[in-house]
Amino acid sequence: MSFPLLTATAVVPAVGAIATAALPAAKRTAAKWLALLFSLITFALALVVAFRFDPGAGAPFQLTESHAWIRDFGVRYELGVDGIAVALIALTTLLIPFIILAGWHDADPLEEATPNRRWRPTQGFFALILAVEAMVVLSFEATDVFLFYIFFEAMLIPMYFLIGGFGDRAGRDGEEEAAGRRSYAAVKFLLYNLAGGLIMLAAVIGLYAVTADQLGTGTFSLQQIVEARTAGTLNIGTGTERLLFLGFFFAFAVKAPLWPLHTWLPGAMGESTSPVAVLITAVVDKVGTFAMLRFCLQLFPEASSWATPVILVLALISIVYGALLAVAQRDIKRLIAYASISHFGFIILGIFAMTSQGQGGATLYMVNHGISTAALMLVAGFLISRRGSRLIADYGGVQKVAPVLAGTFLIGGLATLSLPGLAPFVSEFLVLVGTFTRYPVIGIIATLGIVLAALYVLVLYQRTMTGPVKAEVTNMPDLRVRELVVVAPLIALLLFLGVYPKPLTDLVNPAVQHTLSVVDKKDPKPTVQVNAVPGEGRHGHAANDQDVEAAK
Amino acid sequence: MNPVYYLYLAALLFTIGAAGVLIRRNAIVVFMCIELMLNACNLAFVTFSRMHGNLDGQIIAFFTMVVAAAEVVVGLAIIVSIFRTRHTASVDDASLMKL
Amino acid sequence: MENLIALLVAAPLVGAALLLCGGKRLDRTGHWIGTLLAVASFAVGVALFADMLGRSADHRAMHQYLFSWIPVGGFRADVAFQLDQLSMTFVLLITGVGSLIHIYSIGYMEHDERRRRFFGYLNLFLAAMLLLVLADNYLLLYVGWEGVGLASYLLIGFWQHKPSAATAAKKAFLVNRVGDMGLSIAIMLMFTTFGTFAFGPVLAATGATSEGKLTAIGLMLLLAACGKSAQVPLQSWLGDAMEGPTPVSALIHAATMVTAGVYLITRSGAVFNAAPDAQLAVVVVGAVTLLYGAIVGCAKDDIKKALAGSTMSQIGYMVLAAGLGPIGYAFAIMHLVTHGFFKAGLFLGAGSVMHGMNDEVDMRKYGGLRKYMPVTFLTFGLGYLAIIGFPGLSGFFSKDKIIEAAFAKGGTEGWILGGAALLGAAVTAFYMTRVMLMTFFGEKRWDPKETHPHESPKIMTVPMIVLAVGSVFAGGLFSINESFVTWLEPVTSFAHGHSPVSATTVTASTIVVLLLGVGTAWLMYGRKPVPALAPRGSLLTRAARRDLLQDDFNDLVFVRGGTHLTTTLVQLDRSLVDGAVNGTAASMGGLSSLLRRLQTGFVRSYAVQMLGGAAVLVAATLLMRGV
Amino acid sequence: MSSVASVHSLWTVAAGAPGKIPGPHIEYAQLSPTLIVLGAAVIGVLIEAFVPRAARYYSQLLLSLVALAAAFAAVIGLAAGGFGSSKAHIAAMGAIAVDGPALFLQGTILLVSLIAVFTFAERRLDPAAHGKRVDSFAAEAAAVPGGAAEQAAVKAGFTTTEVFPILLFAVGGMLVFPAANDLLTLFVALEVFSLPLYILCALARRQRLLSQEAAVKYFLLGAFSSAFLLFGVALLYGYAGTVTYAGIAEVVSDGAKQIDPALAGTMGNDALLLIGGALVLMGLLFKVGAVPFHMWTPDVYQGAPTPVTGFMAAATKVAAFGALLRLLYVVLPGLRWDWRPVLWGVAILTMLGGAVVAITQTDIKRLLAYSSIAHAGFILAGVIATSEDGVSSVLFYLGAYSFVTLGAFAVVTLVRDAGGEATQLSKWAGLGRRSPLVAAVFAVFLLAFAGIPLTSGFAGKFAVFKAAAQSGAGWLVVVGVISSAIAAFFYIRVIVLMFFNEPKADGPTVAVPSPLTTTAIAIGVTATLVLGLAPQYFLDLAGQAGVFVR
Repeated sequence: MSFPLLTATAVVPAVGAIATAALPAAKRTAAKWLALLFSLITFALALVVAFRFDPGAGAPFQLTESHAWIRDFGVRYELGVDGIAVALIALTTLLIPFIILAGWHDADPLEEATPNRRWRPTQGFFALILAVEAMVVLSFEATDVFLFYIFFEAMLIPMYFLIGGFGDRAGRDGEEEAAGRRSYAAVKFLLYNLAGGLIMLAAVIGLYAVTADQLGTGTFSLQQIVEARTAGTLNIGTGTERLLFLGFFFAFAVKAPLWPLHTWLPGAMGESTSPVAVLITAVVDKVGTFAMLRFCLQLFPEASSWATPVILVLALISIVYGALLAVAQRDIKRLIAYASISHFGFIILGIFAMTSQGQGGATLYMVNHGISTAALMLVAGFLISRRGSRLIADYGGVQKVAPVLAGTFLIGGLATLSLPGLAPFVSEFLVLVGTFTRYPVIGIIATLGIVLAALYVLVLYQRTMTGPVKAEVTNMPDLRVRELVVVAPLIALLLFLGVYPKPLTDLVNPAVQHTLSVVDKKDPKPTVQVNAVPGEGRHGHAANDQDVEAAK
Repeated sequence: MNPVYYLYLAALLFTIGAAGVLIRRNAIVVFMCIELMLNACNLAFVTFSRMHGNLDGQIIAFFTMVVAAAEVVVGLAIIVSIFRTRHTASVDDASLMKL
Repeated sequence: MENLIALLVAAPLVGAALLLCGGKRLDRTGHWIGTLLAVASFAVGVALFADMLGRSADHRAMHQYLFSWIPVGGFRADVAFQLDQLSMTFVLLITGVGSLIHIYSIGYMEHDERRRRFFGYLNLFLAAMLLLVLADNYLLLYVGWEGVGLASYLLIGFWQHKPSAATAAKKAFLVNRVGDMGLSIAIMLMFTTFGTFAFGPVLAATGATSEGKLTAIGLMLLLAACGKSAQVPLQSWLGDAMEGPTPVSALIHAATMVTAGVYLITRSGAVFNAAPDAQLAVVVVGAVTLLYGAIVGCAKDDIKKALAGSTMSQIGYMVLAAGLGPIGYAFAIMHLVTHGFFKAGLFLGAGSVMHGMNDEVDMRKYGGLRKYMPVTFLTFGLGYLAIIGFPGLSGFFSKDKIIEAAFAKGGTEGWILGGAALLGAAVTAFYMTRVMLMTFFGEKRWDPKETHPHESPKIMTVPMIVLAVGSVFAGGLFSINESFVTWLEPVTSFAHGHSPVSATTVTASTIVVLLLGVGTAWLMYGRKPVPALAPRGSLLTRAARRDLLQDDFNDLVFVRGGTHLTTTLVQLDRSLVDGAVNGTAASMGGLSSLLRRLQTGFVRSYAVQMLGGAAVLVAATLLMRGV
Repeated sequence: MSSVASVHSLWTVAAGAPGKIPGPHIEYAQLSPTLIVLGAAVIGVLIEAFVPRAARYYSQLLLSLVALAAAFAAVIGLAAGGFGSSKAHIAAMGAIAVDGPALFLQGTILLVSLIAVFTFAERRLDPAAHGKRVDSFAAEAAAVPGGAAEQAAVKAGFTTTEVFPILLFAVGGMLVFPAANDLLTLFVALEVFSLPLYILCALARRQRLLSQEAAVKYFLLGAFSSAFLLFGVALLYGYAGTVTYAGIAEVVSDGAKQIDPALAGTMGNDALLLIGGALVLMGLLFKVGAVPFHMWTPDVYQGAPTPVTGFMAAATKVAAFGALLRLLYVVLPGLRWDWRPVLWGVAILTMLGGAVVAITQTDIKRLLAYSSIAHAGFILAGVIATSEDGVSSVLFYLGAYSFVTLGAFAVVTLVRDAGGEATQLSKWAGLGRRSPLVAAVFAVFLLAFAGIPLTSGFAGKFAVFKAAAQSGAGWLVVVGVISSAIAAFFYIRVIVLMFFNEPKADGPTVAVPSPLTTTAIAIGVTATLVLGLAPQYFLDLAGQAGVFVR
């Protein structure tokens, strides 16, 4: 039994959360640094995981840990990662330090607030962020359905406090008003997701009942169930499987969020501070799409392909609908939220296209969308914090007074509209191709998304950054060092992954192939067989052949 | 004469008692109705005991009486105390807590 | 040698990175760095060209594989370059003209405090454009394709404080995005059909593919081309794009970027050759646009807008030629190159005029400028002669060939296309003469007190002169025993068209229509003085001033309709989708306060309910048994 | 069935030859938990009679703690002695079962009561009256509130130390209730623990009117329901000719075979059986507070002194569900197909009803009352499973739930304003700002109620739903999760109130409790978290205790 790397990756932030929360009220700055330190350690650990992980190895899950936990429920503490999980863990642990840095002052008590020895919002803020990180990481690592479910649900609570407890300063109508809207958004978020989770609970229990009924002992171990399936010892009746699938999918679709279950997202992202908004859309929501890929598809292959048409249509609606609503938004953050809905549509589309391009693209999309939204949202947050308003109409000509801010904002935006050369393009195009190969019409309609994306991003940029300088923004400071430290690496990453995504694809491909093999789907073959490529470079083949191997 | 009639009587008494509980306002009367129900039960016990030819029923009847007596003690205590505070024994007046 | 190819792209890319991230400390040297790297890229291009000439015709294509870009399953996109004669031509044009315009801009942007960024953008554009023409597969081409789009977006909106500029930039990007949709769909089609989208295999495999698929691919490519090359119906952005600084208009919106569409079609020749329907669509688009652009060009008083119109129509010629297939590709490219010279020259001239007239663009406020800025006048004049196809100058050779080829299409089609091309030539002659007269001849219509027209500095005039030289001789040079055609043939293949009318007749008629056009223009603008305020003008004129109501149409359909759609959707989202959720919650609350009523607080009512419950319980149990 | 035989022989002998009655054979050791508690209760009464006032509080407190601890030790001893599993059998001539479920429930009840005693004995919360520390019970229950007599009593510093023996009596009854193995014992035990509770309800120091009203309602309805239960017992007796579970079960299982024709009318008459069974069932459902027999719950929970409420909410449920389980599993297994559908209905009504009505509550105690109703519904889902898993899941749930409840009500006692406890929800606004710790603790309890993972509430809920699902009650589970979703709504509402609303200027203060309440709450929290994080050990306990002796 080697060093439990995966557990450590989750335990460190958890410990960090406790440590941060324990600091006395006066030690605010210390708390911030402590939180940052722990998040960095976590990231380091995640990197170790990434390096220790070997994409080539045959086993679907690596670095596995397995201990007995609740025998009566057939629950084991089973951790393990495949390429997809590794990528997402890396993303999560990478983003958290930036989120913490970006939110450095978001939880400082208001100046006029009376000092209260007991009430320690700052400590709470950072502790909660770390708590969320721990749970998210665990839910990426869990290979036991029940274990996953536990953290999938539990992470709602700290998220809920983050959304409801902390928001942008001031705003047009006073603090009281804002607090009201905040807690409304928070409650909506929680109830929405809780409802989803509870429906899923029913399905989880159902799954146990089925396994217990057919395997003698009920189990939640993903691998066991998949193996039992392939071995034929376990076959869930069609009706049951579909019900269970729907139970699972509903929860994930709420989390993702998929139209028409999306209405909690704009509120939650709009009312919370932008780092928290990033946490929601870039980190927490990814658990939903990730779970579709890992649990929905692998546990219920038949049901998945049964539901595919409907889901694809919903995803398509999300793409177009989200984009159109984004165009109409007057509030920067809500606009980004609707953009995210559109993007999640793409991710889900890719997952259920059931092609290696689609799912590989979807996975890349999760990572890239995380980074790009983080970049855009955080810069937007900096902008908002300067002016104290989220309304697009309140800005104009910022680019003249704060060129760097405007520049980073533009790059974030360009990433959001997935400009070639930036990371999101790779994933979006893969998703489109992957969908197109199997469902041409849907693929074509989905490409509308790229036009609409350009529309809402450029309109946003034009209205806020260009044109004559508005009076209120004339003496708006440009990005500070801390803020640059947050944004620059993200942008660099966007560029790098846009030009050289191979490390990521190599990481993800085997996992995707495994998923597809479980679902028993093959990529459609091209209609025309092209023989040896004349024009292409000789070095090319060596590199490409192994990809062909990977494809098999 | 057929012991079953006693059962019918018991049932009748029980019903009367129950009806009384529903109809009467005065706590004391309500309480007496409950006692009536208990006694109906006793009657049933004794009858069945007779029919089965074993004594269990009769023994139970004694137990029931004892319990009823205890109930009276507690019940009256409560009713009296609330009567002293509110100067009324109507159960309908005791309806501060609702919804 | 072929390992140098990457350098072509790398040089300007490095420049862009340096200038955009370098910060203030590069403000004073920035423009030199930018120019230097552009020139460097040009030098590399020349070197490669020399090397290429050294080889035999069919071993000239070079290929450089850098790394595997996106490998996912059967999907393999590489970052690899392919430099054949076609690409080479473009590389020289882009880097050459590009370098010249860099130099010109040093002078033109001298007083702009954001000059460093301007050069950064220019370099970025060069890099993207070179990537576009060097890519060895469609996906990488797509990257360059959008890259130039981005650069053009940034440069059109360079003066962002002007709302008009910002809007124009946004419009350009959006319209292009529509085209990009076409390109991406085309790539997807290729992937599903061939399992790859590298030029080599795809173009090789066209024979084995159903015509329907190829037609689809062709049409999608055409859509892309329309977007980028401002062809009908996606031409609306080019006019507004003139909001950008004039060098930008010269480089991007005249010489290079807007011709990318022609490159795409020529490059995908194999596809179009096998898909006649697609080809027909191409020629139709070309013909329509060349007339459209010409007509618009006649009505504009803004010198740059007039030139923009002419750009459209000239590219229309190229597209038309490219649509004609093997008989046209070479000429399309040839006209593209010559056009690159004279149109760039014209724009730089216009820029120099504006430079001297403190940025006045309305030609009605010019007049008689020839003695104030002789060099500009001379270079502009040569460009003018070239574009109207004055015998012996570049335009003459290239355009004439296209008209011939158009007739050579044969049948009614041939007559229609040829006629359109001829008509276009006439109109071109008309509006260019109009520009010429209004700008440099007649009496001055500007107020000498405010404006002091003067010749531009050397750094601006030298590039103009070079371009002028190009626009004079390039055409002739290319046509000496069809050197250009033979040069391109290995890539584009070439077939002699058999035109129903002899070449000499065509040439003669072109010259005739040319004289007609010039004559009318002189009658209208040369003889009688030009009113400083535009007359109301005929219905056609007024329509032409508004780009033949194109924008009004877009505005009505897309902008208004779109806004309406989105706003209604927002309503629906709130009332319907979210309403359903909140409704459930509310109804729960209602139900709750309803059920609360049962809790009356009266013991007796409780007792009643209990009794009822008991009754139900008993009844249910009995029913279960059916007793 | 030895017990039946013995009983019968007893009666026949008695009928035959008087004077030669063999003394009944009682296994005192195995009944020791009950005996200890009841004995202590009697001593408590004597203390009230003979020990001077000043010393009563401490002596009573000591006595109760020792007694309960000893009883608990006895239970452990019995369990260790294997009476939970191998040596499980029926003691006291067939009257009382000593088996796994009985011992488990008795253990739980004893622990709960132990903690309850802590909260009963709390004397730091209410401001001292005339320099004397006072607890939450009336100075002199008999005195008219606000009357001269009461003022005198308060001045004299009287306190109702009788609560301790009364509590012990109730506990005694509760210990017997789930172990009762014949209907008579069941009825007697029911009354033995109900009557003391009626009294306890009336003893609040503040808001006597509500307290007394609660007592009256509870008493009248309780008596009413027990009358029904008794009638049911009578009918069952008529059906089987005996009241021992085993006896009835026998008659139920192999119908009416070897019975003399004379009794054909009654013996084995299914109508009697069904009606009787239904009525007994109703009596028990009343105690667990299941819809439609739940109306007393909110009023009584609200009116009773909060420590008593906590005790009732926790212990009564445990005892009542224990009895319900035994009745259904031992007496009526043969009738499963009759009562299961009925209970289905009841469970669904209870889950939904409790959850829905709770949404609009404005008083924290009432809110918790309705939540307890909803939870009764969840537990019923486990009861319906009719499998060993079902039993153990219910046992586990009861254990988990009772600690959460006690803790929650203990916290409620801390939040006070001028008028005593501030149970108005609106007054709890911004509590999280004032005293984050208390608010956080309460939040933990609420989350446990809501069944959020990593709390005991989730483990329990999962256990019962799992059992239900495995026994084919899938749709019940679906209803269950839906109602927990509804329930989540109002738990969250309280959390919002505490953390996201600005504290009101005249808001309540959080009293600093003595170690007594502190320990109570601490135990509650620990239990909640431990059973949430590592439930396996306790699941094993419950699992081993899953078999009823027949």
